Amino acid sequence: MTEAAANVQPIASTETAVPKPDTPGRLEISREHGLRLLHEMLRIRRFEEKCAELYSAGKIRGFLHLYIGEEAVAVGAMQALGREDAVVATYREHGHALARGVAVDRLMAEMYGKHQGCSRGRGGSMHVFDAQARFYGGNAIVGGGLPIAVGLALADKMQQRPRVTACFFGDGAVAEGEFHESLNLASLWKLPVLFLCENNLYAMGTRLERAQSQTDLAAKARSYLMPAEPVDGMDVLAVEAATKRAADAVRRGEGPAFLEFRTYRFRAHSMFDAELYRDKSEVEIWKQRDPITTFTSQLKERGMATDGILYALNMSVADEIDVAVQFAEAGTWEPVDDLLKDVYTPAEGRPSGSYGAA
Amino acid sequence: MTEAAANVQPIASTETAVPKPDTPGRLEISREHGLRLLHEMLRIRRFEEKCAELYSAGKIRGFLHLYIGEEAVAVGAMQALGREDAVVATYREHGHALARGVAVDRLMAEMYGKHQGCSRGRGGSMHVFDAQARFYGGNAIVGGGLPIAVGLALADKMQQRPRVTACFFGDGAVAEGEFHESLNLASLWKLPVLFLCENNLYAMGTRLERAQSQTDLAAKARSYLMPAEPVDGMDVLAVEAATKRAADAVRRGEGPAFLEFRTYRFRAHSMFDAELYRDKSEVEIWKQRDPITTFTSQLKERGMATDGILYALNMSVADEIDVAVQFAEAGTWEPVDDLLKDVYTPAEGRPSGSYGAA
Amino acid sequence: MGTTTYREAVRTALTEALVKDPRVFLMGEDVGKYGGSYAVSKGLLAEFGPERIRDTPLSESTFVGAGIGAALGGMRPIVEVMTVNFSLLALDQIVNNAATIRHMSGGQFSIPLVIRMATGAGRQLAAQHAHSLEGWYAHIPGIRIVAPATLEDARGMLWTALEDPDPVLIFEHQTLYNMEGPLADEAGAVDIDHAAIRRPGKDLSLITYGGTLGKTLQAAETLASEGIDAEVIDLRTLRPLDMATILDSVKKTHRAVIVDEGWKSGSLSAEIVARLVEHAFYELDAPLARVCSAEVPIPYPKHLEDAALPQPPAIVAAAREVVGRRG
Amino acid sequence: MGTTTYREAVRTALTEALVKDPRVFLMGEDVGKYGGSYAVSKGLLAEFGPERIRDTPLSESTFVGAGIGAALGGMRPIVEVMTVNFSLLALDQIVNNAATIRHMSGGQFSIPLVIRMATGAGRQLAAQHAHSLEGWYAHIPGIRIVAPATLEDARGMLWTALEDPDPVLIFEHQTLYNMEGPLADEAGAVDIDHAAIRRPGKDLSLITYGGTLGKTLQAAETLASEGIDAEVIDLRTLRPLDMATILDSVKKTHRAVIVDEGWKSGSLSAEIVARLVEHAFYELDAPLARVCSAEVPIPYPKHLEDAALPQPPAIVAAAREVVGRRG
Ligand SMILES: Cc1ncc(C[n+]2csc(CCOP(=O)(O)OP(=O)(O)O)c2C)c(N)n1
Ligand SMILES: Cc1ncc(C[n+]2csc(CCOP(=O)(O)OP(=O)(O)O)c2C)c(N)n1
Ligand SMILES: [Mg+2]
Ligand SMILES: [Mg+2]
Repeated sequence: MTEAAANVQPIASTETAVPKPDTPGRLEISREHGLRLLHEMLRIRRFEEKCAELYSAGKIRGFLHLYIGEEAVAVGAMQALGREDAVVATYREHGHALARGVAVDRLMAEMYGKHQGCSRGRGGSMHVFDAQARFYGGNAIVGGGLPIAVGLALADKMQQRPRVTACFFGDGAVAEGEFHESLNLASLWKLPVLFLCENNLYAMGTRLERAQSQTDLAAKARSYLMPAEPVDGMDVLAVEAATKRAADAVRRGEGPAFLEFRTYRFRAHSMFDAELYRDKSEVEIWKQRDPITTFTSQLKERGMATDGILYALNMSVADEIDVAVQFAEAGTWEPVDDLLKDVYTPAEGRPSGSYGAA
Repeated sequence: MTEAAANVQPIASTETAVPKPDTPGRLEISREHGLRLLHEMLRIRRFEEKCAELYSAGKIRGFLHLYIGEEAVAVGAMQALGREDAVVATYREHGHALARGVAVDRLMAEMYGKHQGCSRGRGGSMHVFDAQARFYGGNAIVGGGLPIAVGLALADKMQQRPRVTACFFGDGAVAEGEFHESLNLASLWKLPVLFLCENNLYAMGTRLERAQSQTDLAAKARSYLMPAEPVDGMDVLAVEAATKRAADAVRRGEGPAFLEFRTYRFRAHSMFDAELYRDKSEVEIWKQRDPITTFTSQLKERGMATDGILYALNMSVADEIDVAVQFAEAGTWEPVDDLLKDVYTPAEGRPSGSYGAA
Repeated sequence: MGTTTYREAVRTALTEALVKDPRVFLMGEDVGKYGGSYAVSKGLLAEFGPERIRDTPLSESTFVGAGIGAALGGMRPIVEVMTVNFSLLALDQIVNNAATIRHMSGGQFSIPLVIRMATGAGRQLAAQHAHSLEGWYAHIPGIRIVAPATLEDARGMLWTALEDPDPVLIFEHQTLYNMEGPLADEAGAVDIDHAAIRRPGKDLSLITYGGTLGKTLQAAETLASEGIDAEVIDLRTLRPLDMATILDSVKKTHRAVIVDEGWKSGSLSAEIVARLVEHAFYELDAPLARVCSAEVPIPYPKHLEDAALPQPPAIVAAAREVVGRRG
Repeated sequence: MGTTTYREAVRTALTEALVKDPRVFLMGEDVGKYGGSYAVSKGLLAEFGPERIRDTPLSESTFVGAGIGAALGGMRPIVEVMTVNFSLLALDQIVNNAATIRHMSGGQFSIPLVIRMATGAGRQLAAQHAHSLEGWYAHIPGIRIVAPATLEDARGMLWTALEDPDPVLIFEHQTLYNMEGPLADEAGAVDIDHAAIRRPGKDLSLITYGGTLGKTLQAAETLASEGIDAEVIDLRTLRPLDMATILDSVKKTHRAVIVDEGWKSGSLSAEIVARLVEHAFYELDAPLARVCSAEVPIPYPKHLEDAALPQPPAIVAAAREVVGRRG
């Protein structure tokens, strides 16, 4: 493992990407921080490219939604969170899980449905959970995670814990009633929720303007009297800076905040999608803004990365993914006899007997 | 019946209440029209006062939600609708039903649950339906009527009928997810819906500012790029003028519109409400703006009403309500044997046999 | 031994929970300033303040989901959904999250959430306010369903439900709130694992719960006057069913009638019949019978509402039939 | 007699309806540009245009409610809710409005609405995407529930549903879309009032529908090889149940197993058991048995999903037990 790679902490450090006032959008970062961000994006990219392969090979089944193209969002945003914070995500959550520090081998085992997976294999791609990382799914019902995030934040507020709950969801979710109810409740009760909308322009095959009368999603969020701003979701530093600003405000008790990350998914919605709804040329245009290649160039320009370092980084990521695949392959299936396990909490966790047993 | 009363048409005429540019808020109306509006408000008031009595007498049961204090909204707004238009209302809908032209005797019979009621007695106070008046309920699920109104408007648009669907709902409904979904869909598809919000400041015991982060409800509606304005809901002429303007735009194909009528309910939420949540003094202040007394004074000031005319009007209304009560009293109970009737459409309405019966 | 009402018993239970456990809070529409739509939580806002007695906006899906989140975050929320009728708006959160997250996460997260709601018909509230869906909810694995039918249970089930690490839905029949009777001053938490025999008998088993317990006991008295000795079982918990108690009774009586306010087709009564057939077929001396609601949206007028719901005469008639008497 | 798939059969039915009746339109998430999440409506947007093939925003409650409104307004909407899992968000509209308005309005308004949705497990989609709730929906009076299990029914039930003046929910099992087979070129609308005998037999009745019909027929073949002659009934319509066909069969065979992908407790299978007990108790020579899904949120891995769902070996085993053979 290279030095740079060894330093990467899945859970964010506290360094801030400060916007340089005279060159807006051009943020000062340390070399170490820059390489960390790149590394994290690369891990997600390679992890998912491998997943696509494994899907074709029949190792991964069910629905598989790739995040490729959107890595800057999860990686940038996670920099604003500390270990105590919580994350709620969607079915397109491999990137969030990795950036949040869910172990890559356990994540891969989950993709396989192996017992060693982070959700014991029960959830698969759409239902990544990790108590240690305070990662609360992995929710396959569009919009379904928002109320849960509101509740997690309510618990924090009632217990006076200075935590933030980051809730990721897509542009499609904005149309659901729960979006409206959740933003209102969070704003009304001034709960520490970061609403992080990943606007990749499409909900499956439905383009934003065919789903929303108002396509300016930040304006929509502002109608709850919640601070909201659009952010370039293809620029990891812009994402990081905006999320830190918003998270700081939330942590100061100013109530929830909303960010709209403008991004794009390079791949199909899922492995079953024929992509009838968009032109290849549109995809190509967005690919020019690939968050990994553009950020790599930036690091090079800034003299923070050399071809050697980049090579090493790529190799270490490839190794890590290989090891994860080996871990998953070596994993075991949960015994069929355990099928009914954990539908309810086992006896030792159940009512204690402070009431008289009949 | 007096001359004035005899002229009253339950379904709106086409006269417009034109705003006089130099005296904003002071609208020109004909004497006949003014008396018609007053008459309609009075009918609602007396009808409901009678209902409250009948409730105490045990003639009406279940939930009873009175509209007293809010009459200017239903009466003013209905002036903008023609016979072909549709109305969707809530459980607090006696006023809308009467202003829309649902026969007062059949409405009273419905309150009793008699077979002669407009919903055959099955619905009671909360479920007034009348096909002839295109009155689609009477919905006791808060927010539940909005999607139905959207669908009615969609049917009109698809069939190129220049109709409007007026959808009444309370400030409480604005918090429900269906509000958000329905306003978005109507705006996105430019459907001819009039969203008419009756903001009486309370949803049961929950005051607006304890339910909404943004209490400016028109601003909220505008976030769907829908024209929206607040209107003095205690002023029948203001309601009429605003609704006509909005309805005209909707009818011209400009898509939906939203109006927030600021009003107040003088009575408890229902007959079971102890009104712990508001001060009597607040109610008293609003009562000074009673839409009936203020409009009566206006008519007098304008020389359009004399004590004699008002006396006659009141007498005719009282008579009408008495007759309605007699009708309800004389009504019969639906035979118990018909309990299962109309759960499904009877055989003659069912699939015709264009497919082979087995 | 004081006298109390079902409403007061629930309120006492809420008060106790709020006092005993700082993680407990009550959240729902009009639970605070209004005092609860059934006046159950009257006075609690004054006693515990707005942090712990939380009026929510009308947004069933979100405040139920927020209950799930708060439970995940270490609280012990009691979410009041005013009535079961409105809970349909929150069903996705209940089925897809509350009932599912524990299993789907491989046992990492439990959701100690209590959801209370009023259920049932009988007050002429018409079709949209008269559902009895607790038996329907009992179809869902991952949640527990309880239905207090007595003052003891109204008083005692809440705390046990709060101790449960998994979601518990408590269905309070809206006709019971005014039920008055004696309740031991020291009444407290009760077991929620077992059904109760409310009246022992030997000729047949009348199996019921919640709002129809009273009617069933009434029917049992009528039957007794005719020389038919009915055992009345109050299920108390609808999921999981306490089959041991049911089977013991039926193995003794060899005959049963199930009384359930749900619409007959697909009601909980069907499940009980199916289980008796599966586990006690050769014990049965007669077909099992069901007395349920007519399959119709509940109408407003009293005579039609009465006709739509299970009533003592229908229970008596079904019981007579099952024991082979023709009235 | 050409060869077709279930998917194409549904598409042909949609096309026919759109051609034959100008009031018909299709509305739902991704039915248009995307071509339908199961590719059912692929090509329809190009053929019929965006007025009649309407992509909706993600807003299940509202577009289902809008379907109700459009039906009231004289249209014949076909609303596609992508899968039953998401229909929970629209349940209030279905239960409180679609199923209720006709009765509640005293018969003034019918709601000729068709709602289609994919249902069932079997594709490793895990807990939130694997519900089989059609039997649960069958509890609700005022709606009709159908479950096409064959190409003929996939092709033919839609038109009949559209002719029905009341709401009809069509549940298409997601594992069936690729099912291929012959279908008469002139295949068209089919009756939706009756169950069908898919395999006549005399030793016991296997009663099923939808996604488990194939598995049940498979089990019947295995049983046949053991000398057990099973009759297989495809319910086709889950509400109202065609009890006449079921009773006729059971009166002949005196034994029955019900196969249902719903979770066992409170599934449709329970209702069928209950009705058989009520109407044919003295005809039964053995306890009735049920083969249903395990009561667990459906897990992702194939071996666990398979274990959770009804499978031919379990059907065979239950059948053997019911006819008194121990394998
Ligand atoms: C309530 C619900 N309706 C429909 C679906 C099917 N579905 C899965 S993903 C998706 C699109 C969501 O789009 P968006 O929120 O923008 O997220 P993205 O996939 O673009 O990340 C849809 C319609 C679902 N999972 N849940
Ligand atoms: C979905 C739903 N939740 C809760 C209720 C109980 N409820 C009936 S009326 C009401 C208040 C509604 O307030 P608003 O919309 O402002 O109408 P208003 O009564 O003031 O006219 C509530 C909470 C309901 N009927 N439906
Ligand atoms: Mg998207
Ligand atoms: Mg209000």
